[in-house]
Amino acid sequence: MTGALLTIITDNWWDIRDLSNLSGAIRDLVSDAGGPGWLVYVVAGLLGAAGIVTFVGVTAIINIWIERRVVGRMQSRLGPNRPGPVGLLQPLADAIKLMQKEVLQPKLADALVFTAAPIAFTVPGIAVLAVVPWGRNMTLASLDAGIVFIFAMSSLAALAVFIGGYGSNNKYALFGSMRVIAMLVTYEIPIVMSLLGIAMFAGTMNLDGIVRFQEDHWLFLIMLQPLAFVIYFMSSSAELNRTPADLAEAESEIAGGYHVEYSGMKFGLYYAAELINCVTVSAIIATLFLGGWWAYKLDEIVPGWMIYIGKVYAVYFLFIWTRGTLPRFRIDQLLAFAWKWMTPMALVNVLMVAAEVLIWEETGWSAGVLLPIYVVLNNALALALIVAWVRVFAPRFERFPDRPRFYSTIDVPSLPAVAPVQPGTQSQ
Amino acid sequence: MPHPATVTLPGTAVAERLGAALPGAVREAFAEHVVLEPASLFAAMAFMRDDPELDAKYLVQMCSVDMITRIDVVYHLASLARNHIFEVKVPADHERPAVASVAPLWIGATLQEREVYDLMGVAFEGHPELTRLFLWDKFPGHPLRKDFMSLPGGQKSGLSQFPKQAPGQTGGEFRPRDAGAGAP
Amino acid sequence: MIEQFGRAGFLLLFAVAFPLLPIVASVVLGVFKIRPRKPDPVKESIYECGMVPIGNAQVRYNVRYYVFGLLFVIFDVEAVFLYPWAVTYRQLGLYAFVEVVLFLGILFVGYAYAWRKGAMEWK
Amino acid sequence: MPIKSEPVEVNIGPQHPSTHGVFRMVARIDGERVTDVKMVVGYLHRSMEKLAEERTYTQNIPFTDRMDYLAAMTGNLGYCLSVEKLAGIDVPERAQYLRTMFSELQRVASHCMATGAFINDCGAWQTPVMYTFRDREKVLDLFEMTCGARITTNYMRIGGVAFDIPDEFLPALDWLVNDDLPARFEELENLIVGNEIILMRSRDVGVVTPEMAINASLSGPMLRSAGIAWDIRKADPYCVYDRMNFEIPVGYNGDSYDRMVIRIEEMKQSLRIIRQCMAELPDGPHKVDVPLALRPPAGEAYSRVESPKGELGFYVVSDGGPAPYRWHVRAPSLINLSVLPQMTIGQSIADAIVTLGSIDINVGEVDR
Repeated sequence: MTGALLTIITDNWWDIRDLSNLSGAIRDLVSDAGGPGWLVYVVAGLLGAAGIVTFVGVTAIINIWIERRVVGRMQSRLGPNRPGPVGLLQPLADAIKLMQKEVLQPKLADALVFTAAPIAFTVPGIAVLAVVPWGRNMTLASLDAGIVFIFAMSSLAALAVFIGGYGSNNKYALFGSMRVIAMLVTYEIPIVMSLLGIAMFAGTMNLDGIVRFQEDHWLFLIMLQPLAFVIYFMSSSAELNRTPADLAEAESEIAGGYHVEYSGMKFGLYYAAELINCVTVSAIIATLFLGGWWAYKLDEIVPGWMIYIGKVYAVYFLFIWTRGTLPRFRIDQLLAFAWKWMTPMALVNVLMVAAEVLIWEETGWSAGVLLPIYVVLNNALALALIVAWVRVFAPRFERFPDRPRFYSTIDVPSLPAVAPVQPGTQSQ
Repeated sequence: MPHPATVTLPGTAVAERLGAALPGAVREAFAEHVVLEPASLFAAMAFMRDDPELDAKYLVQMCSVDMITRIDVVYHLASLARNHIFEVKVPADHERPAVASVAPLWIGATLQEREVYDLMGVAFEGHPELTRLFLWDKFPGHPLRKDFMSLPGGQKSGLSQFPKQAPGQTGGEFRPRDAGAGAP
Repeated sequence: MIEQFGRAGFLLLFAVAFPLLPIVASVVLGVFKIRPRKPDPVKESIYECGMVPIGNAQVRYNVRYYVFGLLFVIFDVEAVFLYPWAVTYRQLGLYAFVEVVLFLGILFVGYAYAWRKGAMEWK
Repeated sequence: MPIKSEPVEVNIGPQHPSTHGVFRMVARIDGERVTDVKMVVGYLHRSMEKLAEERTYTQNIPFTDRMDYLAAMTGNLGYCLSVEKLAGIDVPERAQYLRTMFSELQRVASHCMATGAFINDCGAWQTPVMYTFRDREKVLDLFEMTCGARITTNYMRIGGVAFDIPDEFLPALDWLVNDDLPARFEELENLIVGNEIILMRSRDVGVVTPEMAINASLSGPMLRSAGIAWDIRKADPYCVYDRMNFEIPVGYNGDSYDRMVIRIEEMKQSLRIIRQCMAELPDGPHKVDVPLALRPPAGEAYSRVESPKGELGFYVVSDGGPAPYRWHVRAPSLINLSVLPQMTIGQSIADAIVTLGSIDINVGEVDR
């Protein structure tokens, strides 16, 4: 049995086009050897799961290096470069350091919750990857409720952050976890609404089906749904606690927020899980908006899973880029942004798509004619809505000129004779 | 010179203006500064702040000087609009220094008065929150006073009043760290 | 269908094992005294910028977003209704479109009311 | 509808990423709103005013480095000016120009630091800080070239400056002032000045009215942001500022954003001054001989300079001895802090941090 397994792996190692061939061969081996049906199922499932977890582990390690190097380059500095060639061993050094560190746990913290939170934070990010197609026939669990599964899983991470922060019994962590919940209840809505249009176009919530739709119609859904992409990207960066919206950890305000009390490997898990969650969201975006493993004719030459991972990292680069560039919102501004822009825009997007799909179905015109029109229409609409919002609803910064006035001599305006006296404001 | 520098008002001029409005507020007037009566400090300061000619809306700084027999609280007042500056001094008793607080007149005086209280021990009556600014709340003495090194109790620095320190172990003189072995 | 969920379950097992592994490894290192464990009261106290914390952190916190919570429930339930509709929309046709326009219209009135009432401000 | 709940009292500082040193702010917070603020300072108190009473006038110069350690040159200069005023010492022309030049370079360095740290307090993940630090390092390189130290320069002396500039200094300065820094400032402005998030975060945050600014003795960018064109370099010129051609940037509504933009504009004006100094730099001695144990006549003097933080004043009382009888520093950072409660109460905790960042305190100077 083991010998046969080895033979299969050695015989098929070159078959990188489609890793499911390998898995299928092993499955065949088990069923040929007279294994019962459940064993075949378990073996296949475990193989797939092991493959995904390996990817996640490698990603978590590589991303530490990537993120630090890329942001370092953006900040005109080097980033880690001492351990190993160009600092490649930095993640390893980090891991060893974190493992060796003394684990500090505040006495007043709730021990069970305190330990469970980083684990619970890591799980959803990995579990979501079960439904994404890694290549043709390379989906671990091709769920018909795939999108709903993604929502269900990804909001769990916020709850883990909340219990960890609240269980730390620390005030900064309290602020952080309260902010997380506020952001969760606000950003869940644009996230859920923005993907409705995709489900409508594809007619399914199955992620395989969505990729197949993009393949069949020869376009990426980002062209058809630019508004949804913008909304989803922004909301998920809020859900991920990445920089324009990293209010939950906000190290300049609340000194690290929910993970302020964590140290050692528990902190390491938070750190790794943040990167894993980021890759997971990138994977979802790559699947839903960028065609997954399909890339016009390219997927006939290059293995689909390679294209897919390339797209995932392209989206991940966008996340790093925003992180390296933008300052942070204030919580009320962020929430107002979600309620007053993203939610109505997502609703408008749903109605727009509903009308478009209705026309498509009722007239029976071919997709080849309609879809290019829709692409142009939707892009124009997205642009118009963004510009209109900026013009109408955005705070009017033009109230005051940006540039200061210049004086070449001193000039003090004559102030009222009695200046305001405010005694005792310090000890109210 | 294209820009006229700040005019330093002579103390006599200030005293003249002040004395006309508040007789008895000025104790002495010098060329550099004017010395006020402590009793009428607040009224004099309020007058100088709101007077259109002196126009001392800006409290440049305040500090205190230990003059052995008394403690002088020094105020530098300025008018930004007229670009002049002048100096006002108020003597306070050396043992129990206390003058009126000007914090109700200038917000900027709140922290500076706390500093003066902390380091020189001048109690400002009417200050909203007169606590130590820099030093520990139970620190003995006020270090900027010239007699700080000869606090009551015979100790040189007053540090012996800290807990956990035996009397005689602290002193003003410098000792090498391992004085036991080689030093005489 | 349940077969597919079962496969997701396999990944869930791995996903739980993945974070447990380093935690266990860290504990093992602690057992072998590679990782130090020298507790003292200061280390076990709560970080509050180096000062002794004032009061307890598990207080009745003033959540400013309880109105958001209500809105969230409304909108999320709405989204749950919309997803099955979205998937079968192609089969249902014009009727479903009119239905959903009515549905969203009612919802939008409530949304506009909430906006007008200032429910979307973090006060 | 007011909501009642337990307020949380939380220490912000001394070990906090954005208190710029060991400054502590005890805030009572209701939800996210700050309802009361108490400032606690003194963690860095080194009792310099007492120490100075037992050292000679020359020995006191290094203390002024350690006060505002981000702007050591202006600290040196302010102290030396006060002693010169007390002792009636005339400083040679070349030294005057060098002093002006170096205090403007120091202003660039300090404002770089202030701007970067401010953006960091707004939540940018280190990028603007790295950009401004890179520029600051170039200025510090020039300091190192001249006096061997980067931060605590100890460069000014009573009666002049410690060293004359080396030969390679002026070309390096020329490159920095004419080629490099203007381009860098433009880059910085493109990055932050028009950024909507920065505008949202800092507009109308931490507002000081002109009345409050004068009443609270604010100075420097704090005062100028409130719309008051007041600058010691113009109002009470020292060194050769009266010959320089420059302008005072003044804000409109006294908020954090105005303070940040004013700092950037001041850096550009500083470059203007440095260019003029370079063009007019005369030859001659760089200092006059002053006895090491200087004994100024008994008396007192108050002199002030415009440090990057504001009006830095030195009040020196002499009893005719070799050491100052009393030495008081008007620390702009401390006095600028006195409006912090008025500025932050009622804001959210995030705004309070931005406000504190925009004041640009230096704890070394607050505590002295």
